[in-house]
Amino acid sequence: MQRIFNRPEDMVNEMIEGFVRAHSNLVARTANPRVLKYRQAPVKGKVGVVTGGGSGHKPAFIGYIGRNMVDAVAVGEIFTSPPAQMFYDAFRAADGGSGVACLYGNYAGDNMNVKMAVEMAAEDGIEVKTVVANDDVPSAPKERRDRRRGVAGEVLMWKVGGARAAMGGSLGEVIAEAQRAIDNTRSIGIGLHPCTIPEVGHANFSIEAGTMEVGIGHHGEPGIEVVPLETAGAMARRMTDIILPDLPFGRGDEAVVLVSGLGGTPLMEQYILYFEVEKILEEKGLSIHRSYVGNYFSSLDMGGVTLTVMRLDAGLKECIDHEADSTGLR
Amino acid sequence: MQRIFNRPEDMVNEMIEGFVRAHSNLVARTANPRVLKYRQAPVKGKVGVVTGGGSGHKPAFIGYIGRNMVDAVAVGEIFTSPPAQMFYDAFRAADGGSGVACLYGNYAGDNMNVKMAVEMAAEDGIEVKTVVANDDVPSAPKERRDRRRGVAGEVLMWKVGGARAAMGGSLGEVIAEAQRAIDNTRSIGIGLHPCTIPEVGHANFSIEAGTMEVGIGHHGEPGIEVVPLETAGAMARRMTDIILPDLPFGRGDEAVVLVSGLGGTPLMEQYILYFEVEKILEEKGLSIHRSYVGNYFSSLDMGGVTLTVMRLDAGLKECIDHEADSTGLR
Amino acid sequence: MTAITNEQGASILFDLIKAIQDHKQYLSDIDGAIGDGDHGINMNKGFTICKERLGKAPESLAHGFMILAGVLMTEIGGSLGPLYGTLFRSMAREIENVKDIDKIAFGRMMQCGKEKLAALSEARQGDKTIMDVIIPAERAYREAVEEDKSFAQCLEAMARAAREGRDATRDMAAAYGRASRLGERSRGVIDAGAASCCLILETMARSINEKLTSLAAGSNS
Amino acid sequence: MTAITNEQGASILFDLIKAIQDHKQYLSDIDGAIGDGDHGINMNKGFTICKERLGKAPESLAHGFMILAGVLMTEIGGSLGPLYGTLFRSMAREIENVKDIDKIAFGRMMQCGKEKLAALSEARQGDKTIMDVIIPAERAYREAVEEDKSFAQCLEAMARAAREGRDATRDMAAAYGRASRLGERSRGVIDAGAASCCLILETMARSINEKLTSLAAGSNS
Ligand SMILES: Nc1ncnc2c1ncn2[C@@H]1O[C@H](COP(=O)(O)OP(=O)(O)O)[C@@H](O)[C@H]1O
Ligand SMILES: Nc1ncnc2c1ncn2[C@@H]1O[C@H](COP(=O)(O)OP(=O)(O)O)[C@@H](O)[C@H]1O
Ligand SMILES: [Mg+2]
Ligand SMILES: [Mg+2]
Ligand SMILES: [Mg+2]
Ligand SMILES: [Mg+2]
Repeated sequence: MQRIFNRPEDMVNEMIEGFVRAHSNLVARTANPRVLKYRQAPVKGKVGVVTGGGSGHKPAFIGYIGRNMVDAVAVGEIFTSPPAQMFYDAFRAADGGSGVACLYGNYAGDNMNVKMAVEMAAEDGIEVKTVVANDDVPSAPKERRDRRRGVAGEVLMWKVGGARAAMGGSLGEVIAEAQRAIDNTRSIGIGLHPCTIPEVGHANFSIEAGTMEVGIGHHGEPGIEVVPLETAGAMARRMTDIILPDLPFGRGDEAVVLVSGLGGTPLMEQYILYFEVEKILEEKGLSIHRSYVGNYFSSLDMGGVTLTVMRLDAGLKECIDHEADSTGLR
Repeated sequence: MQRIFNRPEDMVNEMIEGFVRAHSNLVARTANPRVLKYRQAPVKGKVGVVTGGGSGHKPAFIGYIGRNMVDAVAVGEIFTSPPAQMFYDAFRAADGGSGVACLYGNYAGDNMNVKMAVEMAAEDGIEVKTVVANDDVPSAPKERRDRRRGVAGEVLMWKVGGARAAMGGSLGEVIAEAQRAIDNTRSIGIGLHPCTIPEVGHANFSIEAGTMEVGIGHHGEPGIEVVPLETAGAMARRMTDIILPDLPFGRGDEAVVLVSGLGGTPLMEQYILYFEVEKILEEKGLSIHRSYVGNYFSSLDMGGVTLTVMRLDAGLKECIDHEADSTGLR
Repeated sequence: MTAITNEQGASILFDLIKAIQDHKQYLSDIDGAIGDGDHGINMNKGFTICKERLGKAPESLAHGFMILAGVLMTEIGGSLGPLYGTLFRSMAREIENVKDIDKIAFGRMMQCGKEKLAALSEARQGDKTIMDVIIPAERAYREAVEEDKSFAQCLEAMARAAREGRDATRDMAAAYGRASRLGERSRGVIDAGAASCCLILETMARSINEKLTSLAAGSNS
Repeated sequence: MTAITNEQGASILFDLIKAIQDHKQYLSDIDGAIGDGDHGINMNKGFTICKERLGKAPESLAHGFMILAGVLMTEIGGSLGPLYGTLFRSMAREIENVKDIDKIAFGRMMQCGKEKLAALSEARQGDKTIMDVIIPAERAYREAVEEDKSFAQCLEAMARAAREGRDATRDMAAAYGRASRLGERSRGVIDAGAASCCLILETMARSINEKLTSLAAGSNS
């Protein structure tokens, strides 16, 4: 394992140390060493925006802490949901008296821990409402959308929720906006080579050279198909063919596009894929309002990409265009 | 090769296509398809800031095009200097009548092509002055600093030069500031696994598992030593031991720190290394004014990191703190 | 003997901790086959922290379970933390004010744990999770009580059902947790959570039975 | 015959292009040993674009060299583009207004090319670059002219010196280009640029000699 760390079990804590020190202008510690917050949080009167999840997805989740973005984040072990106590502490760090919107991804552990944390917060009189991202199309059929995972679409959900909260939206409004964000967002991943959890020391799944895994999850959850490795153009076609009909996106829709590398795939190749995606979206009559290309939501050192497309309406557009500042996204 | 592209020989052009389309709010094409410019360039009366080099280093070089940053970039083939004609076209795209500062890295090809381009521009009455970055300590002994390569320190040089130009500095002032930037900057890389040029199809050097290559270059140029893989703490110690005495940096110095991933190393690990570096710099009595952690200057899919430290004075600090906007750096 | 005191039960914690520590690699390996290979790491971490937290010894089984639950719920995360946290917390709550843990008290404890778990997890029998161990084990114990078996026999019935439940997960397709993403491909391997749950129940049964035996020997002599 | 016309020299370009295309893999392979393995790719790209640009045929050797230089300098980049671009451009300039290329004109062309290259490159003999071929080859040619050898013999002397220069790079440590980073480790392999330069000079010599022979045959008949 050609990696940089001291002891595998210290990686998350040391990453947090490095992050807080490098970005002390933007983020701050809280009493819980596994909960980080925006320096200015809690903002009195503003709805607090919270997320959290397992580590290994940098810049997600802490990289989205910032102005008009996420107020507090619960940081779990690598690929492991943070315990309820951490979510609860994040709620407290973010609560400015107007309630907290917890915008997180649909994973069993996160669901249970958030549920327990919400109950704990309720006992303290902190109102927490949740949106559970489920943008990953291949992870379940459309009829079982409730079982789909949350992937890179979460970044757009945070951007939207953070903006609505910053504009003074009520808890109900922030939740509704973030829910509409994710309801209008579809994603898919393609895996090119597996990732290795340093504490495990070897990849716990494999992708044979010359093949690619379509629909792979952010922790290496198996996709829907393993097919021979394709050109960028064919990959883009395959990805859009799966996600566009699912919403469905149609002629005239305004869209936000996010291509995210999974950690081991160079930015150059992400732009090449983006080019192919844009050509297809244009051909389908979508107009692209804004694009993001880069490692926005990664999976340790996994090779591959995710493609996320969001359909805009006036409210979502206002939120996406709202100025923001975090290390991961402006 | 588990990579995303169509034909290897089209990668650079398609990356440019993707980049220009994704960031049309910031960058624009020029008549030369291999030269991109800031949308607003040339700005009348402002010194134009130009750079260029081989591809494969994303976000370098085009990712640093932007407001108060680089005005135009010549984009070469992967790991291959752009021809003189491209540098010349970039000079023309950037020239607002006050001359052009060409801030680039010390590689034989770039040196020759820039030299020829500067002569071509002179024939047209465009004054071009150059600063050649040579921040990579391991690439030559101190007495032969003129032979050292330019690496991630170039990013700070562009930031400084771009800021000084934006503040209305004359060509002489911009050049002097950028030169001082690089004169006060030292870098070193450590390679963990090799990169593969898609057109070649296999890595043309190797780093044995369990070892690391100290002082590796941005194209896989051999380092000064291959040693057993170390902990993050020992790596940071080794890197700082080489670069700090070289300037030398000393107690009381204010510094900018840049940790850059080489493309295949996750951000999480870069923060872990940053933490170790910061501890050492503190122990040596340096105070850290600003830090950057991320894939700022990469080498295709190479595993590893570079560490760059810059010593600030009042002028450099003013430039580093000057507001800027590019896809790679704010 | 027909009961142990809550205080005597305290040492069960150390048996549980040792069992988990000894099976760390095994639990990770089976998780690796269809999950992400960290189940042993996660379990070991929680139980090892708990050991530090317990110090010399907890006051009672209830107290020990509460400390374990606290560690799992506040420091472990994942699915495991809330699931086992809830299990041990609800069991602790149920026997908190019980002095002697006899077969009835133990049965109430098991039932309460199982119910709280079911309320949290959504997974049902057949979904290839820890529910496939806890549900049949609790049922077997309850039936043994109804058949008026001895405490020791009830515990043995529980352990046997736990093992059967664990082994039955081999032929199931996972519907929850990471392994569920493999769908049909998840068949053929036992579930990691089922294995750890079985290990816990077996260890509890053995530990109590040992105590019952030595207490009996003590009172005989 | 003692000269070819500039027009007759035009076809040399196609011989050069074919030689490079045929040796693409070979040049990349030797670059791969101590450089980055793309020398054949780079050369092939430049010469192949040139072929398209030339169309049916250039007007003359000078014209052909100018087109080749233009492609190398505007489209190839790297070290190679400016180096070979400068070489061919300066050679073209030198014979631009010459009608017959005899051994004196060819010698002036070679000398001019070598000098312009030396002005650009900084590398000197012994640095394991194309200079290790061009310098001795040009010298050998010049000396052969001074010894009043025939054009054909001068060209053969040049080609021989080019090969010797190329082979001599095997024992050198690279001081320029990517291979220089290997320092002592770069010994033992010939330099890729030296190999391509030798190939170019050899091909030029052979191509002119063939023309001289067939012109002689033509005038004899
Ligand atoms: N919703 C659930 N209900 C019951 N058990 C579950 C559920 N989700 C997961 N599990 C159990 O958790 C085990 C995996 O635990 P572990 O590997 O520690 O966590 P993770 O899946 O986060 O890596 C599975 O084998 C399964 O038995
Ligand atoms: N400064 C220089 N002067 C002369 N020749 C050089 C110089 N730098 C490099 N070369 C030649 O260029 C060759 C490498 O060319 P090539 O592989 O095409 O470019 P790159 O090194 O950019 O990959 C070397 O083998 C060497 O002969
Ligand atoms: Mg896990
Ligand atoms: Mg090259
Ligand atoms: Mg697991
Ligand atoms: Mg080369």
